[in-house]
Formats: sequence, C-alpha cells, structure tokens
Amino acid sequence: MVAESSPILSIELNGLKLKNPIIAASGTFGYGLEYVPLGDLSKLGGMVTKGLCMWEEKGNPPPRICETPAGMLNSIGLENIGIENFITEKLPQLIQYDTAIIVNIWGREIDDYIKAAERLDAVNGIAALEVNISCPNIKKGGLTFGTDPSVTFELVQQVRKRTSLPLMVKLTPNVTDITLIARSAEDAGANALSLINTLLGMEIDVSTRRPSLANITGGLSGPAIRPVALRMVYQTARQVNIPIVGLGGISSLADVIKFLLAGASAVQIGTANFFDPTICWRLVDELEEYLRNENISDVNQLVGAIIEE
Amino acid sequence: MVAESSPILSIELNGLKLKNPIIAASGTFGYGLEYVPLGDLSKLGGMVTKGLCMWEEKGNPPPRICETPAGMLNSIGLENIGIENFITEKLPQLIQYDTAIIVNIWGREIDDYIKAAERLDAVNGIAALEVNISCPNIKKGGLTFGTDPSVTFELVQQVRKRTSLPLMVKLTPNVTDITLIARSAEDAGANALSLINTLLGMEIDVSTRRPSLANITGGLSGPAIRPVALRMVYQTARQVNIPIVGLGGISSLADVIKFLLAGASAVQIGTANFFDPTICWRLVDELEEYLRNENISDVNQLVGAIIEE
Amino acid sequence: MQKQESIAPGYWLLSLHSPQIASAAAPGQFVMLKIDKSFDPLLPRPMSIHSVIKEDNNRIGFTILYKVMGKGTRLLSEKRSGESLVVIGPLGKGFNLNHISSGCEPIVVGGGIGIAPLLFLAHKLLERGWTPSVLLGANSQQELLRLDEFESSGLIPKVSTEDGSKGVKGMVTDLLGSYLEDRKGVHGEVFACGPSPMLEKVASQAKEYGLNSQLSLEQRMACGLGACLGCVVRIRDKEGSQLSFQRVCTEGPVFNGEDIIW
Amino acid sequence: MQKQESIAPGYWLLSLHSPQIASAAAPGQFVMLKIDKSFDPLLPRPMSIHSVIKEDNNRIGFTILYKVMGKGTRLLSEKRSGESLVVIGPLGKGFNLNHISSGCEPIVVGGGIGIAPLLFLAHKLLERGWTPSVLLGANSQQELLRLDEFESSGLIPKVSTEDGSKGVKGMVTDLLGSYLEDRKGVHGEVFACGPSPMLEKVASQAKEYGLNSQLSLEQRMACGLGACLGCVVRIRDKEGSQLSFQRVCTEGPVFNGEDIIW
Ligand SMILES: Cc1cc2nc3c(=O)[nH]c(=O)nc-3n(C[C@H](O)[C@H](O)[C@H](O)COP(=O)(O)OP(=O)(O)OC[C@H]3O[C@@H](n4cnc5c(N)ncnc54)[C@H](O)[C@@H]3O)c2cc1C
Ligand SMILES: Cc1cc2nc3c(=O)[nH]c(=O)nc-3n(C[C@H](O)[C@H](O)[C@H](O)COP(=O)(O)OP(=O)(O)OC[C@H]3O[C@@H](n4cnc5c(N)ncnc54)[C@H](O)[C@@H]3O)c2cc1C
Ligand SMILES: Cc1cc2nc3c(=O)[nH]c(=O)nc-3n(C[C@H](O)[C@H](O)[C@H](O)COP(=O)(O)O)c2cc1C
Ligand SMILES: Cc1cc2nc3c(=O)[nH]c(=O)nc-3n(C[C@H](O)[C@H](O)[C@H](O)COP(=O)(O)O)c2cc1C
Ligand code: FES
Ligand code: FES
Repeated sequence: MVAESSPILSIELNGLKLKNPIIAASGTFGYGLEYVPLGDLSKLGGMVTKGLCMWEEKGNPPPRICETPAGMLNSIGLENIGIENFITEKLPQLIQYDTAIIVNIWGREIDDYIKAAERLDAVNGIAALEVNISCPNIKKGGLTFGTDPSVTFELVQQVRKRTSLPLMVKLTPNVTDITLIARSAEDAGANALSLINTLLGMEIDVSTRRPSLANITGGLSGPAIRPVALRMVYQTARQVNIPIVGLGGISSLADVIKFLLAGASAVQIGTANFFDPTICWRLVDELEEYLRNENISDVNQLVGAIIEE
Repeated sequence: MVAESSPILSIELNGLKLKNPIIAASGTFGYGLEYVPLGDLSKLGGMVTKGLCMWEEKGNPPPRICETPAGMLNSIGLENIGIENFITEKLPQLIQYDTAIIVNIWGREIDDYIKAAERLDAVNGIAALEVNISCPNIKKGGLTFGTDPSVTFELVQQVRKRTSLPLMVKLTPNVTDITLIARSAEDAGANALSLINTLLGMEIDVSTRRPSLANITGGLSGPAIRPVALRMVYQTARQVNIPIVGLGGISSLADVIKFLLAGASAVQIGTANFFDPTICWRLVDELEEYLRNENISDVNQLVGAIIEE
Repeated sequence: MQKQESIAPGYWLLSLHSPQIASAAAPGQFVMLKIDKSFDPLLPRPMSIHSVIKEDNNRIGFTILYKVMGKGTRLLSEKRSGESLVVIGPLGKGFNLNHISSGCEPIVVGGGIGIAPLLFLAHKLLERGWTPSVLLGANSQQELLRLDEFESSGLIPKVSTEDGSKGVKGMVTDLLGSYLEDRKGVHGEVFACGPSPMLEKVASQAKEYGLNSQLSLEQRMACGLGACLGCVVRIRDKEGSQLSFQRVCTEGPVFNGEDIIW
Repeated sequence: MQKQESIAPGYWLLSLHSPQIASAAAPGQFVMLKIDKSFDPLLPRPMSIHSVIKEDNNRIGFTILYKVMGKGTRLLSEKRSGESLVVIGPLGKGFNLNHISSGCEPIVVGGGIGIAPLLFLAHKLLERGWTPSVLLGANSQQELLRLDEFESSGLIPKVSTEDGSKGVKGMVTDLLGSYLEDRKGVHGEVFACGPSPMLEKVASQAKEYGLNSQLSLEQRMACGLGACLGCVVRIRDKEGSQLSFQRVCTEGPVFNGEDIIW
C-alpha cells in the first residue's frame, strides 16, 4: 500500500509551529544569510541565529576551533553583532524567507536576558526565542546558569515575564542530572526545551605544549557527542511534559529519526552544517521520503516511538 | 646534544611505584591473561583488572556493546568472576609478571566496597586498589556514588580504613563539577585519582526502533570522549594535591603526552586495546623514544608542563 | 591483502597473506580485522575464515567471504590489493570434530552469508574422511555463493532460494526438514551458520530428529580476545537450566544448539 | 577528481574538474574540501586555488597544490583519480588588483607551500598587463616547487633556500630585503603567502620601504562561509588602533599587511 497523500511533516512546539522538524542550530548557521547561496531558507523548519546579546561582543581571541575525533572544539566566546544590529541589518533580509526565525539570546547576568527578551518581544518576524543558559553567570562567580536548577528557574521565569514569544530553553549537558534542570525550566514557563549544548572539552598541541584553543577549554560538538545527546533527550522526554528539540551530532536521516524516537519533536543540525553544508535541505527531503516509504502519515507518530521491552 | 643515559620512565603515585606510566584500563584488558599472547605484561607500568566484587556477577543481557562515531557504548553490567575466583584462578598466574596489578573494585552499597577492600588487603601481589565509584548505589535509589561529594567522601573513608593498599579512586565524568568529587576523595584519604570513567550515552537502531543496547543506556568510551577527559584531568590537577591517572580515549603517544602535560602522572589505555591490541606495549617504547629525542631525562618533567600565557 | 573480488553484487572475496594465521586456523574460527587506520569505524570486525590458501602444500594465507552490511564492510570493499590490513587471529573455538565418529554423517547447513565458515569446514571434513551433506539456502540464485568450490571438492550441495530462482523454493530449513525426514534415525551431526532465526530452527529440527547440532553464532564484538565481555550470548549452564552468559569470541562462536537460549 | 601527482616528497598537485568553481575563481580565493565521507577527519580543509585548468579557452577545472601536514592531507594524498570529492568554493576575498595602477610593480613573495595561491596570481597579473617580480623561498631545492610553471609564463623567479641548495642561501625575506634595498622608492605592491613569521617580516619590510602589502593568512576553519566565526585573526579597526576580529574565510584570506596585529 502506498500512501497517496504527502506525509505530514509539520510539528507544533507548544506555541511554535514549524513546517518540518529540521532546524539549523545556533552558532553553526551564522545569521542564516551566510547559507543563502546554498539553499532556500524557506524550505527549512526553522533556523536559530548565532547567540545574541544586548551589546556587540568581540568574543575570544584565536585560535578558536580545533578538530577532535569525530568532533570539534570551539571557543568562539559568543561573538555577535548585538541585538540592535541584528534587527536592523539581518532581520529585514531574513524575514523574506518563510521559515521560523528563532533568536538565540544570552547574557552575563539575568538582567541581560531580561533586556534581550524585552527588546525582541515587540519585533516583527521573530518566531521564538531560544534562551541559552550555558553561559557563565558573572554574579555567581562564573558558574554556568544552567547547571543550577534554582538559577535556571529564576532566569527562565524572569524572561517569561518579559515576552509573549514562545521560549525554548537550551540546556547544557555539563550537569549531573539534566532532568532536574529541564523540570526547573518547565516549571518556570518554558514552552519547549532544546538539548544539548556543547560538552566542555580541551585539546593540547603536543608540539607547542600549549592548549589548542586560546581560551584553553571549549565546547565539544559533532558526531562524537551524539550518544550523550541522545541519552539526555531520552531521559528528559520522560520527565517533562513540554516538547523537546534534540540536537548534538546529528549528521544523517538515521540520526534525525533516532532523536525523534527518543522523544524529540524536532531536531537541530549544528556541526554537520560545516562538513556537509547542504545537509539541512537534504534532511527535509529525506525525511519526507522516509515517511512515505515507511507508510507513516505524520512525522509526529515517530516522536517517542522507541520500542522497549 | 644526545642524552647518553636512558630517560627515567618510572613514576610514583603517592605510594604506588610504576616502572612506566602506561597502565591498561579496567574492563578493557580482561584479567590481563587474555592479552598474554600479545605481549609481555612485565613491560607495562601496570594493569587494572576488570571490576570485581564480592560475588560472581552475571552482568547485563546482550547486546552489550555498540559502535558510535569514534567511540563505543558498553553496558557489560560489571560481569565478573568475583574476588574469590580472581584470587584463586587468575592472580597466581598474574603475579608471575613484574607489573603493578591494580584491582578494580565496586559494589552496590558501601558495605560491598568495605568487604572487597578487607578481603584484598591481605592478598599478596596486589599493588593497589582502584575504587570504581561510578556504580549505582542501591541504598540511595540508584544514584551513582561518585556524583555526590559526601557519598564519595564516606565511601572512600570507609574503604581507606580497611586497607593499607594504595587507593586510586576512579571518578565518573557524569557530574557538574568533577573537582568537587575529586577533593572529597582526596580529603577521605585517596592516594591517587583516576579519571575518567565512561560518559553515559545511548544509541537506537532505527531499523528496529529499539535501543542498541539491551540495557538501553551505556558508557561511552574511546577517542570521541578524549577532549572531555583531558579537560577534566586539567581541571582536577589544579584542585588536588594527589597524583592523577588520566584516561579516556587515549590512542597514541601524542595523546599520552597531552594527558601528562595536562597534569596526569600516568595514563590508562582503555578502548584503544580493542582496535589496536598491542598499543600498550608500543606506547612504552614510543614514550621512551620521545623522551630521548626531546632530551627529557625524566618523564615526570612532562607532568603538568602545559604552557599557558 | 593480496586481492579482493566481488563474487556477486554486495558480496566480496578477500584474500590475505598470512602463513601464521593460515597454519593455525581451524574451521569455524575467525579473525578480527581493523578496516582502516581512522577512528571511524573504530572497532575491528569479526570475519570467519572462509578457506585457506596453499602454496606447495603450505598454508600461506586465507580468504574471507563477506557481505556489505554497513559502514565497515562498505569501506573494506573499497580497499584494493596491496593495502595492508591489521588482522588478528585465528580466534575462538571452531567446529568440534573430535567427538564425531567415522560412521557419523555430517550435515552442513548454510543460510546466506552463513556459508562463509562452511567451505573450510567441508574441506576439513573431506580431509578427515567424511563426506558431508551440504544444504545451502539464499534469497536468490545470485546470492547462492561459492557453489563451484563445493562442487570442485566433489560435494553436491542441495540448494534452496526464497524466490525459487534456483533449487527448491523456500528456506534452507525446509531443505533440512525434508532431508532429516527422509533419513529418520540417521546417525549424524548438524553444522550450521546463518541468520539467527534460521539457526534457532535448525537447533529445534536437529533436536527433533535426535541429532546434535553445532551452530556458529554472531554477536557484536570489540576485542575478540575474551577481554571486554561484550559479545556474550545466553547459554544454558552445565546444570542445564540456569542461564549463563558466554562469550562468542572465546567460548564460541560455535555452540551446541541445545545449549543456546534463544 | 581528475588526477593527482606527487611533485616532490610530501607535496601533491591535485586536479579537479569543476567549471563552476573554475570560472568564478579569482587569485587568492580558496575552496573547502571534504576529504572523506567518514567522521575522521571531520571538517573540510581550506585549500587555495593554485591554477585554473582551461580547455578551448574555457575554465573547466582547477588545481590545488598542497603539502602533507597531518591526517587530512595524508588521507587526501592517498586518493586516486576517479574518486569524487566534495568541494565548495570559490570562497573568500582574493588579492585586490583593482586599486593598483598600471605603473605599479607587483612583487610576489612566496615561502614554502605559500606559493600555492601565487601561480594563479602571477597568471592574472600577466593577463592584466603587469610583469610581477617573483621571489620564492623554501627549505631546500626539492621544496622549491613549480618553478617551471612560473618560467613557462615568462617569469624568472628569484629563489632562496635555507640550506643553500639552490639560489641564495637564506630566507625569502632576505631576498625581499635586498630586492627592496636595490630599488628604493619603487612604486610597487607586495603580494605574499607563507608561514606566519615570514608574513610578519614581509609586512614590516614593505612598510619600511613605503609599499602596501597584501598577505594571505591561514587559520583553522570549520565552515569557510563566515558562519562559525572560528577563523578570525586580529585586525586593526578602521580607526586604526582598536582590535577587531575578522574572519579569514570572509574578510580574508588576504589582508593588508598594515592592518594585521601579529
Ligand atoms: C564470529 C563472527 C564471524 C563472522 N563472519 C562473517 C563472515 O565471514 N562474513 C560476513 O560477511 N560477516 C561475518 N560476520 C558478521 C560481520 O562481522 C558483520 O556483518 C560486520 O561486522 C558488519 O560491519 P559493518 O561495519 O559493515 O556494519 P555495521 O554498520 O557495524 O552494522 C550493520 C548491521 O550489522 C549488525 N552487526 C554489526 N556487527 C555485527 C556482528 N559482529 N555480528 C552481528 N551483527 C553485526 C549491526 O547491528 C547492524 O545492524 C561475522 C560475525 C561474527 C561475530
Ligand atoms: C585560506 C587557506 C588556504 C590554504 N591553502 C593551502 C594550500 O593551497 N595548500 C596547502 O598545502 N595548505 C593550504 N592551507 C593549509 C591547509 O588547510 C592545512 O595544512 C590543512 O588543513 C592541514 O590539514 P591536515 O588534516 O593535514 O592537518 P591537521 O592534522 O589538521 O593539522 C596539522 C597541523 O596543521 C595545522 N593546521 C590545520 N589546519 C590548518 C589551517 N586551516 N590553517 C593553518 N594551519 C592549520 C594544525 O594546527 C596542525 O599543527 C590553507 C589554509 C587556509 C586557511
Ligand atoms: C562554532 C559553534 C558555535 C556555537 N555557538 C552557539 C551559540 O552562539 N549559542 C548556542 O546556544 N549554541 C551554540 N553552539 C552550540 C550548537 O548550537 C549545538 O548546541 C552544539 O554544537 C551541539 O550540536 P552539534 O553537535 O550538532 O553541533 C555553537 C556550536 C558551534 C560548533
Ligand atoms: C567494555 C568496557 C568495560 C569496562 N569495564 C570497566 C570496569 O569494570 N570498571 C571500571 O572502572 N571501568 C570500566 N570501563 C571504563 C574504562 O576503564 C575507562 O574508564 C573508559 O572506557 C574510558 O577510557 P577509554 O576511552 O580509554 O576506554 C570499561 C570500559 C569498557 C569500554
Ligand atoms: S569480543 Fe570482547 S569478549 Fe568477546
Ligand atoms: S571558517 Fe567559519 S567563519 Fe570562517
């Protein structure tokens, strides 16, 4: 039996509707415009901007990246053009595309997040905010916001009050129990969760005896971390009632399906954009084809459909 | 200038002397005897046994392993022949080799560790105990011992009281701040620390929609995790005063040197034994050659010798 | 690596030079083959010894017959002669021929790529004076491999294909069923390799007709040396009822059909 | 991938078919080349366009000249013609020839593998009517690459080797030093590529003699598209003193020597 009608690819993330579950991940897709020569942004479920803050951030000194086995480390240091410049220089071009533009925001203290949320709330063309809570909190001695459930709760709650945009809270994997943080974010009013951000790692150049990154440590991403990401998505999906967007090392259709089966309603593609720059577009086609071949009428039927004895 | 005398390879781990810093890691070298056909155990700095407990443990049902990008997952479930069988069946053969035999112990509750330590204390030919605190604590609802500083402290202190053997406490990386756990273990009397154990991960077989491991989740090891391990060794070395044994993805001489530079006094080779079964022996030779070429008279000069601005 | 040829779409025959492995090898044993220096794929792959290569009566190498399944075997199939591969072996316990008497009739049963270890076994049985019955099954005629080699050894395999393109239409276990039914009471021993559902069926068929079966099992492996405990299967204890986990790489890959818990 | 040949120990010349990239390419631009399907190595490697390949006056492909440095380039050197590679490009801003007047004397300076983008540049300069001076340096005669190609375009490179095996014994910056000293006051522009210490020296030499310099920099890259912000170098702001980070892949790889903060 061959399905006559096209399978349904669209998904709903508790207030954020996407035409398909394929989203380009923050920091790996620039401000979107960098990828315009490679494909039509309107085909994608969505895209997340590079992490933005209320000021122009220079970021860390180079070298900022280095390759590791099946992965890479980065310590960009959240360089960005600032929310104002984004709104005036990038957004007008971006909104010409029919895709969900998700703005990733961050700060050094809760007040930075609040200001960012307030500023973006009124802006036309933004589909949702992704709140990156994997940054060091200068008020708490550099401890990452997202490693403490109560700090997470407070941060999300404050941001929640400032905006009616859907909030996707992006969790860090560098914690003992990610489900605790996930529940705090849920309780504080997050619409959805995205996980995972990078694992903290390090590399040393033996010939110079120096760290390979000027910043010494950096974030590990790419296929190497996929098993950790998949486990965290699986665990978290069992502990929260809001939708989950899975990411971490996704580089093929099979990977996309693994994350859906584990409980993600959508996925983000990060590092794979670097070594396979047209992957996001291809995944949309491949997913549709897969659903057709498997006679699945709606992609939502895959979400959480892992089989356990 | 060429060094005339051989470089010094031996190291001292606070009570445990090794002829060189290359140690085969627990669970990846069986009981040592499996690797006898491949090389002379007497050449190695040491070897750690498969994790042993006071009973014969059957372990988890198969499938128990699966490959991931530059890594693998395992959920062996700590299958082992039990300490008594080890002492009678394996140890007599092992002690014929002039290498440090380090026994890895674990339990489901603190009492299991205590009994293991007491039983092994008197046994001839054991160089040290490696205390694996990455197991779920049934008394604490399955929470891993090594994710809580106070549980770590209590466990190590109890074991410390039962044995005069050097204690190497093996830390889990699945924590928010590994240095806190490290300091607890140090305060409780550990002679040395070994890190890292595996990262918790998961894989799904898309064709069957089932987890690839019968146990659903498993431990990620191999080159993929090396940047995380190196970072943790680096961070921990700055927070404790006892020696550190570094492991996690080490698969080449360059990797060994990275861990030494980051602050490890010795290293363990795990997953690499599977895809390069003679690596431990080769690393001993390569390390000596490296020291000679670089005109380094003593391997200890590399320990912590990372250059930072 | 001496040479490699595709013998059917997706099936390859690889010849490796190694007097050490070849001279120590017994049928049913395998090697661990690291396909590439890179970390992707990371682990070596277990592959049965398909036949030994002789020169002037000395064993100088061996062959591997494999099917492209995933990343590792695809990469292997892209290797060309002259490249060197890291291989350790022979590993595991092969088929046990010691306890079978000269009057016994060996029945060799292969499904799909499961014939890989069986050619070497057939050769060994012939060498030791038995003439085994050989039953081979595959999806289609194209995937019925190496019939010539069995025939040139003087054996006439009975064959089945699921699509009926050659031999009996059906499964190799159908062949075995009628074979055993035809010779009720025969004093024989079944040697089989193939997919797990087939082996389960073979075990029960052999048991039904009172024959012992030796089955070559597969499991994912990391070390191949008995060290990682990753490759276990469920086996009945000596006592007969208790479950124990045994290593395919060390206690196997060949197990008694009766002992296996499916 | 059309063909690949070793032109000196450790140095390879790779020819790729791609009318699109070839026809859009300008000297100093580069491509991102994914060496292998596998995840190890993971990231594509940046490689300068060394020359364009023409057929009947149409640009149908281009070459890459590279040195084996690590895992990626070693693997690339093992690829053989017929295999296909994923390449995106041309990327980055190349050398800027728009502002230089016809009376200007281009001085092209290459150190080691740094000559990679310079042959294409020399060709372009000739095409536009300039006859550049070409200064090339390497460790030894063996590593002085592609002299023939410069010569067959009618250029006579001055050369230096560190071991003195060919040309002047010393560094290419020594050559440049005497060259500039010989023609004090010349109206020229320096185009250079090579290791970072060499480029720093070239920048200060050019400045000393009042010339502008355009230097092609290297940095590790992930995307090559300006998206990851991984490849930045320290550049002086327009204001002249403030530090800014600029992307080698997008604002570069060619920067003005005076703007670079070493
Ligand atoms: C003792 C032994 C002998 C073998 N002999 C042969 C042989 O002679 N010829 C041959 O073609 N194959 C043989 N196999 C199976 C062979 O090892 C696998 O097909 C191969 O490892 C698949 O590797 P891959 O990278 O191509 O596939 P992967 O991409 O790793 O996997 C593809 C599929 O194969 C499954 N698989 C992977 N490894 C194994 C394994 N070790 N056992 C069972 N399933 C696995 C995976 O779960 C997956 O579903 C043997 C296996 C064992 C255990
Ligand atoms: C714009 C640009 C153009 C280039 N053009 C050429 C060219 O035409 N021919 C050529 O031979 N090389 C060129 N390179 C350098 C080339 O990209 C590196 O040599 C290559 O990436 C090394 O890869 P690998 O895997 O062999 O080495 P790796 O194992 O990755 O590294 C080996 C060593 O090279 C260093 N390295 C790695 N990548 C880079 C990089 N992108 N830039 C600088 N150092 C690096 C590493 O830090 C390490 O010390 C260019 C680089 C850039 C940025
Ligand atoms: C170069 C780079 C820059 C990144 N920048 C950001 C960022 O600005 N904000 C953010 O939330 N995540 C950032 N990330 C994290 C990714 O969005 C993603 O969470 C992570 O890389 C894991 O996914 P992957 O393995 O698919 O890349 C960055 C990742 C990379 C590699
Ligand atoms: C198959 C397997 C079994 C293991 N068994 C044990 C064990 O019994 N006890 C233990 O402390 N660690 C065990 N480990 C963890 C390793 O000793 C090591 O900490 C981890 O694999 C990381 O190092 P690697 O990347 O070099 O393998 C095991 C690892 C693997 C892969
Ligand atoms: S594969 Fe490691 S024990 Fe069998
Ligand atoms: S390589 Fe990504 S911005 Fe330059």
